[in-house]
Amino acid sequence: MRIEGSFVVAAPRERVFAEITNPALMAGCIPGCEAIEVIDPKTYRARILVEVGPIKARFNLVVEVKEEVPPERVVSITRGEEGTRASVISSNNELVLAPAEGGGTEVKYVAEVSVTGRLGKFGLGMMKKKAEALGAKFAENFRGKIEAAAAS
Amino acid sequence: MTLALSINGRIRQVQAGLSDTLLTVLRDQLLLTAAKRGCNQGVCGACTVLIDGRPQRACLSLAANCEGAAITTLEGLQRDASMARLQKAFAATGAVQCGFCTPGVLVSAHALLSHNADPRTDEIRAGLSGNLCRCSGYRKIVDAVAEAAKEAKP
Amino acid sequence: MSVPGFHRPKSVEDAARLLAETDGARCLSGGATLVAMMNASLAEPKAIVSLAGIPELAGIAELANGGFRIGAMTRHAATAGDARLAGTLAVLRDAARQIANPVVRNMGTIGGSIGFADPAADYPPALVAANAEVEIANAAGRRRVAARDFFVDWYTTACGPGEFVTGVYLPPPRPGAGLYKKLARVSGDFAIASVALSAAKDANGVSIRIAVGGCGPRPIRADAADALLSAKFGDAAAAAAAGEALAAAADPVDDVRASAEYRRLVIPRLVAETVAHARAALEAR
Amino acid sequence: MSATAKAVGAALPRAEVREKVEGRAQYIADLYRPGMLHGAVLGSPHAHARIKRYDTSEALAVPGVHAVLTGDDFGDHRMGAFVKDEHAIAKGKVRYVGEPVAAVAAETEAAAKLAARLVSVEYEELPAILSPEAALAPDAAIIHEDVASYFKVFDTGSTANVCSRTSLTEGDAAAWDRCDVIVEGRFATQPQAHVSLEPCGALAEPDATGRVTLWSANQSVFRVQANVSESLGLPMAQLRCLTPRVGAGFGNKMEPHIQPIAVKLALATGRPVKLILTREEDFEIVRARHPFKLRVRTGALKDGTLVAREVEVLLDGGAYADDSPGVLGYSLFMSPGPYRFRYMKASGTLVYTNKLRFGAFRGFGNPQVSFAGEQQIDEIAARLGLDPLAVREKSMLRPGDKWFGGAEVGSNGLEECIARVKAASGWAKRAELEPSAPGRKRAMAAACTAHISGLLATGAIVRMLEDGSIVLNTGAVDIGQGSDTALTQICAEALKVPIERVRLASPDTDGSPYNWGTTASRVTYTTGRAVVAAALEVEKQIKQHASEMLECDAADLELRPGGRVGIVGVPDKAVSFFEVSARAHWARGGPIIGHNSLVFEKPSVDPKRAIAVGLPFPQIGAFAFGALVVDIEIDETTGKIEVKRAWSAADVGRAINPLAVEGQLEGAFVQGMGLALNEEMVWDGPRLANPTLMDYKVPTTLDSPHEIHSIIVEAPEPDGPFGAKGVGEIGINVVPAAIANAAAIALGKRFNALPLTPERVLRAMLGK
Repeated sequence: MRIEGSFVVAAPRERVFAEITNPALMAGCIPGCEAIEVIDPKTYRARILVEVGPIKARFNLVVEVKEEVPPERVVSITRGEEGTRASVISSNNELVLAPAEGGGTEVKYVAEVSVTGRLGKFGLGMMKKKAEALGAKFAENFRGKIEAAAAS
Repeated sequence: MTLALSINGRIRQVQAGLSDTLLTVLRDQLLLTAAKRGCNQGVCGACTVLIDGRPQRACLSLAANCEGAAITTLEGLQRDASMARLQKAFAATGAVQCGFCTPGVLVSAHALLSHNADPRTDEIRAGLSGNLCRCSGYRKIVDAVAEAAKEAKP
Repeated sequence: MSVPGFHRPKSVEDAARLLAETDGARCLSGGATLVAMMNASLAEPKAIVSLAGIPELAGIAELANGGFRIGAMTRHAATAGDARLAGTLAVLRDAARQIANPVVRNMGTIGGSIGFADPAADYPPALVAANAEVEIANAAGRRRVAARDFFVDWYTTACGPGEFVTGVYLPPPRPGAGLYKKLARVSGDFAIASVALSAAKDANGVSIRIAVGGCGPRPIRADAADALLSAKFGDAAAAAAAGEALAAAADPVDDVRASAEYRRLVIPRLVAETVAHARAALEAR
Repeated sequence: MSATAKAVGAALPRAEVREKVEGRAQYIADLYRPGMLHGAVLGSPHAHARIKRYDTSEALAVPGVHAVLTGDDFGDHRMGAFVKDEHAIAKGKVRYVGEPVAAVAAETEAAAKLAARLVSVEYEELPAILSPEAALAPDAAIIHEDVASYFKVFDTGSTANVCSRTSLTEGDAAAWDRCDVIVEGRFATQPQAHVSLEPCGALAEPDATGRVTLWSANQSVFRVQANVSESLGLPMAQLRCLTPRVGAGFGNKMEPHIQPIAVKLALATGRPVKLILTREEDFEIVRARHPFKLRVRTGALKDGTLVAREVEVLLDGGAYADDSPGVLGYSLFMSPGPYRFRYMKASGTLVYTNKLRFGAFRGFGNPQVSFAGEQQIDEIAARLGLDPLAVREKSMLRPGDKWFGGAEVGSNGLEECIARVKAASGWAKRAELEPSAPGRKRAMAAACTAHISGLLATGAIVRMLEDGSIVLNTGAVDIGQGSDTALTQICAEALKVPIERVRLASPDTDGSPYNWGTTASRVTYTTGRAVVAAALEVEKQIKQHASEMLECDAADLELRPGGRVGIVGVPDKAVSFFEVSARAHWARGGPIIGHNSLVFEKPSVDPKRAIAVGLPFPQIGAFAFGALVVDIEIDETTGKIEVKRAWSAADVGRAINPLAVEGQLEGAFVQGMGLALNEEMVWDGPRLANPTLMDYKVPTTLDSPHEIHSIIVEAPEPDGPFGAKGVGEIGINVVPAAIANAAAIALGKRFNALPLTPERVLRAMLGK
């Protein structure tokens, strides 16, 4: 399952890069993120609640940053499971920050997500549709936070 | 948790948790195995039984929700004249191959004939469109239902 | 002595209270959707609130103003078979008739179906075309939401936590036609794309409502499309323009049933065909 | 049935139909044993990964768990029909998403499933190979590193990710120079799921000595015995394999599924263990029809005479060989279709990928190659302005012709098949067909096919009981196609007894004669011959007894209907089987038993006529023939194709039971319609995206035409039982091709890929 999208933030790349690698801020942007914990500079643990219709899935994830090329690129791998390993999720993520006209930054994200277990079998269609919505929500939250901070 | 269900005209005591379906209870506890599990998602029709006279999916009916309902399985229709005509016609026209879909098809056909005694071919096909069969190509099944309906005419 | 966690309240208020107070409780109407998800361990409710014991939720009642109230527990088979849903309301009957198959239509309910809100399901576009309203209950009381606002996103409706659908309100049927055209891979499958259309015809002309299903997070409608069709009903160019407007408003996805691109391609063609059939039905009256 | 009524040729109801219509028939999931535990498996989340280590502690802690098994509990034994490349459970490596990695036996199904999820496995991920092209790339990861060392039953030519390659060539390539018209094209078909309505399952029960009785959904108790013993390293005699009623197979139960794991769980717990796959596991774990990529070239003279054809195929075999080498070989063997070609070259490669194994499915490669070949004949006819069936009649194989490669063709009723479908469909006036509504296009088209019925080994034992009634034991599993009834009719006919006097013993590896399997349309022909031969031995013993009882020469005796034997021409000089059997049991000779064993021995290829490389089966034959006409309509708004009518004729040599023959042709047509119009297993990266019946849809009553006319043609096969040949698969082979031909006529567009979804058809119509 491939999830991709892009959005523009009215803030310079360096600023966006700093925030995107700041777990506390990210926690507030990722929809359904209930907790984020830094294990080491390259590894975070996150608990995310995903609701798709009547399905409630609480994922315990470990995010490992594989590559960081400030201010333009972050590559990470997410591993995790849900409930008593009812579903297992793994995803290879890439964030690319490109300068947008007017001094803003275009954030492009691509995630190659593999879900097995109950959600993988039955919920794949629903998950894919929900994932796109989650991506859009993340963009909205993230832009809101950055632009608010820039304005103040 | 013990539950009293009316099955084929008799009250049967069964154990059921919140997520146990009628199909599981029928098959694993009461050993009434005519209703089959082909998909457990309400698509294939092999688990069709009558609940208060209407054909429904046993796999999508929670046992807990069946309290007070009259449940009839193929095993409970052995002495029913209309079912006897269907069984005879299914045997004679070659409408049964592997037989895994047959119980569900017979229950749906029985319900169809109970409210439309003389259905046209297209009505039979519409009435059975919720029962998958992978062996027959459906034609002999539809012919058998028409045959049984013809037999019923005075 | 029922199963622990299984509740069968006698009133909407009791049901609402139970849903609000019981952790992990879920509403059970016909079971066609919820139990399928429980079997797939996609939903694991700790408690179930069955609506089967609430008399007011069953059946289709004619209202004083000539419209109808369809109780949330009304099975698709009953809606499909109710001849009173005529004229412009026939769109709902035509949709109910094409849901899944006869056996599932004996189980599935209108409340359960629209509560789950799969946009490829048959009721959402039909209710929008019928200009229906959905009644939602919670512990505090009830409210009504227009169908076009009830469906919010993929599997997401205006119902908040602890809220559930108690019924659907239909305006009085107006003379005219109502039809639902469904394109699916095989009979009984969810729609690749569908068009729901109601056409009221009276002395001073025709008034059309049209909605497209299966091509976005919720039923697709466009004021421009309704206006175009109402103004020049029967004019091929108007129908084509309306189709393009709806295709532009659509937000289809690639899934196992078809590609987004095909859905965009087929929407104007389905709209044109549905309008032609509706015109023929109107002329036949 | 009265004593005189015929058995063979009678449209009798199925022997076991009573229990099926009363809901008493017992399938694998309906069996319960005292002390029975429930099994469950954990599927691999990765398509390609090494297994580093297991942690079963959490799983073992689940209440009610009796055993948790992983690859470490299984020896390094491998099974496989053609290439022994498969363990009973993933061991050392996982090769497709969903592949069983761990197995659990517990008191309840819920506990077993929970525990299976809690087995934690540490993997080292490897690059996933998800297409044949990726598998053939020079730097591709190798799926079976030690493929060279695997035991192989024929010269497969396995190397790197190539599992096997085959080629068959006959005639002189110079024939191309004589062609006036040559059509060439690339074609692709899609993976199709069997969707036998019964998911796979097994129930294994050990006895005190460790011997295991195994019931399972299968198409051959002997293949189950062989696969389980090979994959667990058990002597075959330690396994007794039985069959309950089987809820259809179509090929997905011919080779093993969950049996080896069920047996290992039973041995580990000392308890009966029942393991029934969910529908979703059946989609993800077992097997499916091979997607083919084909390049085909066909050349003809301007009068339509077919001259030359070259076929090249590339097969995605999935993670394990299974029956794939057979499918590759058989598809090439059938790729000319039932026609004379002066030059014919068919070659192909089968590659491993990290998807579930592809294996036997009704047609066994024939539908795939026919989708290309039968369209090219229509293309030639169109270019030459000739009637497509006339072009086929001009070049069709005639009685006495050999098959491609030189195999002997016994009887050939193709000409009558074509004539009958032409007449029944009103073929001559097909241009006058009117669409049933505006906005629709209508067309009629045709295709022809052949299929084999004879291969490998079988046997039959016919025993006369004390009262003169008969017990027939053949070891052939009835998966719903009606072999129990057909074989009983053959035996009753051979001994001239009413069918009720013959009982068929259920297949049992302890007592039944060997039978390779219910597959390749072979049981009526191959096993039927053994039944006739075994019955003949019984007849000889009866006549020996009667000659002594009636004091006459055995040669003067004849069997008489109803279980009697008498002197020819002397109506009242006769004795009953009861009297003969009583004498045999109590006085002379001993109980009467007839037995026959045979293997199909006719060579597939004549080395003087053809060059074969890597042919996986040296001896197949007994050809049945078929012709199909379809009448379709295309909705111009959506591109959706609807099949209105179909006429399917098949030369089955002799219809042992006409009802069953019609059932095979009608069922095969609708299953072929699913393959043609909408069925497709879709992958989302390494995962199967539609492993449920909500997302993988098969035709319902409303998607299938009521007018499917099955037409029985009988050109008796010289050594067939009463002339009979096979019919199980022939009815599916050219359904996609015929529908594609009709779509091409209706729209003037050729379709080179399946399925013909509304999307694909509308794009072609709009040139998008």
